[in-house]
Amino acid sequence: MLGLTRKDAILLAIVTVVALLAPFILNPFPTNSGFAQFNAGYPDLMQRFAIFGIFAIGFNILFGLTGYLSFGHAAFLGVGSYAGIWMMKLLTANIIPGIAASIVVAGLFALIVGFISLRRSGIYFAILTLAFAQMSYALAYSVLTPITGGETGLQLKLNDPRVLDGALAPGERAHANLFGLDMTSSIEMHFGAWQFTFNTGYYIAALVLVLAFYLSIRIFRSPFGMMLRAIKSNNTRMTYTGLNARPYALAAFVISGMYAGLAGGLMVAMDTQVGPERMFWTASGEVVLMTILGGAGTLIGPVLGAGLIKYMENIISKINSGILHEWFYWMPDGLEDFVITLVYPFVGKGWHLTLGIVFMLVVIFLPGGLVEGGQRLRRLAQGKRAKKSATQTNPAE
Amino acid sequence: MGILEVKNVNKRFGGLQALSDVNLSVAENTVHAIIGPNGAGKSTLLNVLVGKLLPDTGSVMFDGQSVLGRKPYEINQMGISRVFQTPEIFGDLTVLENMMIPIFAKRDGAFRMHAIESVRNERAVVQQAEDMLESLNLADARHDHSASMSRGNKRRLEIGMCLAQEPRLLLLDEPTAGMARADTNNTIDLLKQIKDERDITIAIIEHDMHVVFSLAERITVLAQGTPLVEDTPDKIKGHPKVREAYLGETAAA
Amino acid sequence: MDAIILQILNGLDKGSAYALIALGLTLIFGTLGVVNFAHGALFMIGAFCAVTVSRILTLSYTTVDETRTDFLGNPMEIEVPYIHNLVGQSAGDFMIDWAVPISILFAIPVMIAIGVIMERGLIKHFYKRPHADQILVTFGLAIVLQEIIKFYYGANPIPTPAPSAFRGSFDFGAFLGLGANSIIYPYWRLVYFAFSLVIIGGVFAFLRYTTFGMVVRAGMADRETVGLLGINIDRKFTIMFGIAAAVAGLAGVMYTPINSPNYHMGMDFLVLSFVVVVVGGMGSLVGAVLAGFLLGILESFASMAAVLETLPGINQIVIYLVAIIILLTRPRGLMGRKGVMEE
Amino acid sequence: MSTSNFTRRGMLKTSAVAGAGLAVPTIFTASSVAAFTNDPADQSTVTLGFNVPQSGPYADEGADELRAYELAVEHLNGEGDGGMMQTFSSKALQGNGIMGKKVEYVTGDTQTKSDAARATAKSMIEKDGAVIITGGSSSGVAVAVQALCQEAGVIFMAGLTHANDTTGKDRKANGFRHFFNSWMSGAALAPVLTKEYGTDRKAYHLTADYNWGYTTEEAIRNSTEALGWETVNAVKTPLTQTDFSAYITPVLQSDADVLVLNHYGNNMVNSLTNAVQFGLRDKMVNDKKFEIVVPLYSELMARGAGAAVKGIFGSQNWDWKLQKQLGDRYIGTDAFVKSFGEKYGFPPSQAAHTCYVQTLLYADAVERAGSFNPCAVVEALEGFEFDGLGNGPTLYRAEDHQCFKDVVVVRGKENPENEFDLVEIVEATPVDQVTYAPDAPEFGGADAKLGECNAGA
Repeated sequence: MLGLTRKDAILLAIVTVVALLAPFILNPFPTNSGFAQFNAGYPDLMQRFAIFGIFAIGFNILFGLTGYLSFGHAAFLGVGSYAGIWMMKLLTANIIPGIAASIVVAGLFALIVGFISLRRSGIYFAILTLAFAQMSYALAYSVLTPITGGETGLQLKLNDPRVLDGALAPGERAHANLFGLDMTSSIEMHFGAWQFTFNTGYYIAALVLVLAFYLSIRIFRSPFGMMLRAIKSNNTRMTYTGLNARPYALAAFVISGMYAGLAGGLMVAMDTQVGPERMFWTASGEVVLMTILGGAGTLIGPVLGAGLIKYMENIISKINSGILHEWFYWMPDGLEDFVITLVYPFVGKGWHLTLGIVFMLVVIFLPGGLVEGGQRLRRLAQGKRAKKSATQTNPAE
Repeated sequence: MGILEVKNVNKRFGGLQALSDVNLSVAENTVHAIIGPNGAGKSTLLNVLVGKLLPDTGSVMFDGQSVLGRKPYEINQMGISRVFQTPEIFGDLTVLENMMIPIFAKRDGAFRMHAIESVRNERAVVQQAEDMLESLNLADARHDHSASMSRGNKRRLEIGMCLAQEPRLLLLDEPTAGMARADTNNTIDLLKQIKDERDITIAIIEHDMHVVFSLAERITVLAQGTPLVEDTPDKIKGHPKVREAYLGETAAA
Repeated sequence: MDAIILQILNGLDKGSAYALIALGLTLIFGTLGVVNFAHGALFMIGAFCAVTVSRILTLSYTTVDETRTDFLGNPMEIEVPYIHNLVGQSAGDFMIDWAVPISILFAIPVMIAIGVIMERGLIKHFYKRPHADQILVTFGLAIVLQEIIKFYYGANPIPTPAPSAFRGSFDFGAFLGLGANSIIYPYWRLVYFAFSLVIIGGVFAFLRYTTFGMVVRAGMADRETVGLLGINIDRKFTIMFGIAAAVAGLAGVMYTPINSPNYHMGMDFLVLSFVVVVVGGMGSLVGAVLAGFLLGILESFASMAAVLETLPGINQIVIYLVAIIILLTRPRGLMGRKGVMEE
Repeated sequence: MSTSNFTRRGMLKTSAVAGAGLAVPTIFTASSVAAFTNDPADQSTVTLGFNVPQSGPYADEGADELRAYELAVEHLNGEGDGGMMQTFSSKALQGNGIMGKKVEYVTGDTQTKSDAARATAKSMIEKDGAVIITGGSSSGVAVAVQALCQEAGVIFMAGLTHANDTTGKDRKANGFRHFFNSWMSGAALAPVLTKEYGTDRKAYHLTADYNWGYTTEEAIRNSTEALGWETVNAVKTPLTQTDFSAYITPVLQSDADVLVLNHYGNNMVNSLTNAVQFGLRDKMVNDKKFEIVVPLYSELMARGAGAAVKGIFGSQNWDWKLQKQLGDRYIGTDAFVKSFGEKYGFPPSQAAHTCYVQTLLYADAVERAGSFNPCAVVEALEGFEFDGLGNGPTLYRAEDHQCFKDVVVVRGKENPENEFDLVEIVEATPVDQVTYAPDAPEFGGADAKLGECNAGA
């Protein structure tokens, strides 16, 4: 089906179904219950899951397949965002030209950076990419302020030209849209105590995620993908088999840069604002962590890693002492305070601590990332029968 | 006029004259062995042939074309394949995938974007790879990780990968080094089979005289960066200079 | 002329901080092959050793002074450090004043212990794992260490001044006969520079002239062979990790009077020290030190107003630009060894 | 902390769920029922979103803002001593929540990054049903979140943001700033500086290389040059700089006799510490004592810089000693300091003050408008004149949603009595002196438009 093996088709189908049903799946708790805090099914976070999923999928095409560790991929995301918002300011608030420009500009930038950085390998390559990204960040924050808006970034303004769009009616603002379909518009559904939100922007992002995921499966399974894995596995043999590794690696670099640009373009399409800290090295580090956390070189791992980190950032960080008191109100006062004292350092402003601990636990106990966790669960469920087939699993699953 | 012509090649590393005035001619469709004591310059010569090193002076012609200044992958694409002392294979890939890569390289050249169509749909390539594995008796292992194979099988796979490119010249760098006797014999048999079945020139660098005398039609003895003698195996066996320079040393060692 | 000399001084000073951190980082890279993202956190913990010592020395009990009132109008509470009762007021005040140098004594055992625990408890299990896993685990550890410090000390910088004896400036101008006040430089920065030279020299001498150091250097070159000789290289590497941690920690302790420490100062330095190590060349201690000073000096020159007028924003990017140029012209940095961290 | 502040919501809500039972799914778009985003009409509570930095360099400032918000919520709900509600000139607030609805709140971590701040603000709006977002500790975040609130149709009450742009070229109808700005700092500081240091001074600026730095440098330059000072040099420093020695030493060699540090946060702590280390304060240039000026002061930064702040001039939005030292024009200050100090044990920072005041102002505007509708709130706040919130008589100007009030000029105290007593008040510059035209060129000129208020939905 769709040129995929049965196994890949099933994976794609699962991703598609999960993406379509995300508003339900991510909102398992009734709106009024104490657990509603853990609901993630609101438009912004769902959009972020999809966008960072795309970013990580693209990064994995470079890192997971070729083993080249780029520490500057956020630069492509940022450049894509700037290109996108300028299209939306100059041309039209329709997101199509913006996203197209994001991909193209990020791809071109990746071509330049990749062409130079790929002259070196290993840690030297990583530092070269890091240097380019840090320069982009520093310049965007300061001397490029006329183009980037500096610290305060760029947003849509009432007096932007938008030459393709008609004049705005008084009181009207420019909305990011797809042929009139407003990204921010939502339909809400109430079902008993539950509430579900279906957001246009999210579904567009989800559609792009599914397409991006599908494309990445095709790349993984293609001769090109095989060549990329060959680079990672043995560069010497690659060379002495008559293959020029550099253009393969560069192609992978540019493709992953374009994925990053796509993610950046979607970010401004969903939320019409861009600032330079999107390119800071910690943002580049984040996508590295997402990919490793989920499982580098696996198809679904990076998406899971992206989801986990964004979930922690947006959900755990919002649990404050007030919410803890609500949760544990039923305990005797002394015990309640004790439990809260124990839990408090790990939530709210302590969410970074929890994140750090999760990183360490995953890498210590699940060397292959979250995907390995899933595999272990499946093996556990299948019992001994799976033992035999486990040795024969496809390496690029 | 041989398929490989090395003329007046010199290479210095600082104070060490690694190759001095090397002349070598390998005739088409023969097995030509290059032997010599440690430090004789065998590896340096090999690295010059595959483009890893550039000689200071001299010329290296393959089938009438110079290989000097070309990158290793370009030289490979001209028809020279190399087997390494320790098998260089794609350890993270399956045996079948290992075999498909040189077939793609032969078909598509040094770089081509085939990023969409699945490898499985490249039926001709898959078939050819399967056949090759069949002929190497590796078909049963086709879905295994190649890193998990025995050393002997890795060697077979590597030689098979080189053959899959249908090279005109196959360079072997001590192909049986560190191998058990049985594996060595298997490798000799494999190489004999290749020699018999294909139109191919083989140049082999080897320490193991058993291997050399089982396979070679001509032998060049290298000592201190210079070819000492070149002749048939029978003549080499009794050559006094060789005894002195090479076999003598082996006896002493 | 004065301006140039001053910027070289600035560069040496900044460079000594970079070099000290990079030295420990490259020891760990070179000996253990581990990408240690927690190294910046070790620097930060060193700095907080100084904060802790100064807190301990100023640990106080309160007495109430009825004659004065605090901001809410309640009677004023006066804090008296316990150390006054312990060693007398003047000796106590002297110790409080000298808190930073005193912290060195405290920081060495603490940092070595932290390093050894880290290596034995965590890093050891990651020697054979891919660099990606090392990055994830050490990054996680760095976050955890940072958050622990933030939990106890807050996010705001904490002033930790130098002993009052070192608070002034040295007049190089008068010293060199260039005119008084033309080149003055703070004493503490000179102390920091001298201190880093001592530490760097000490580490080099240790590696060069002790058998321990020789084994470690051999291990850096070829771990397996040294292992074959029957030498317990693992134990040596553990100690080496402890030393690297101590070097980073001491760099942190002495840095506190220059800039008030805060919990994320390690992350601020981490990226730069990685750049320094790589520009110096993987596996080369001399390279790391050299690159530290080189980048420090270049950064200082790039921030001169005259330079900025012709090349606006160059101070923002100079280090990265130089890193790119060096890595493109010299494939393995200034003095890198072949095959280290190139895969 | 007492648990009584918090609804036993878990219990109440379980029963609500039981009552709803297995209702048939109802599908509707928000616009068909509500006139504006997150209308709390059918709820007994109203949710405010407190979006402050909880990680990164401004985490402590964020923590102080959060303390103030929690205090404000207590007071709005009629708990505690009521703080500034007793002194506030508008008497619309009754201590029974806002329009009878109990005030609840959600918190988020901006990380001082626009992306993260917008993400948490959006989650508050989309998930938690917040009707207002408030807080923050930098102008980048304030501008980003303000634009978001404009699009989403909720009110934004800025926390600490000092760049002109927030109510200048980036002003928005749904956004309001109580804090003062760069221009006001310049206007307030320049006369004091010339009075203290004379009109014949040569200034050297070090400026953080981003928007806030630019506007602050411009403001101080223009206002000091107008009074006779000369600017000999202005050098931009990277935001990520930690050691400023390379920028300080050229100052020593110029003929400048004043150093202006247009820095904030760690930049300011480090540059000031470095400047003092290099002995600038002990220097005599042009027969005058060398001086250092820090246009925007914060108590937390002053604490971070330690002894280095002694004698350094700067400006503040507010200080906890205002009423004690300058009298009852600044009524409200003591009431606020008292309730804050009794709850937390130390005096509030100016960031805490502005956040507390913003919360009260919002609640009061809702009461006066009789609606949570953002457009009604905007109308109630525009041109609103009030007093009793610690800054003296204040105006929320209609044209740009900037508060106009006295600016406090302070100086680092030579002999602080405790760790919170870091600055002494030099004067409170009267509001007239720091007022500018809404279309001033520094504030985007005639192009800067608030646009129409957006009620969302």
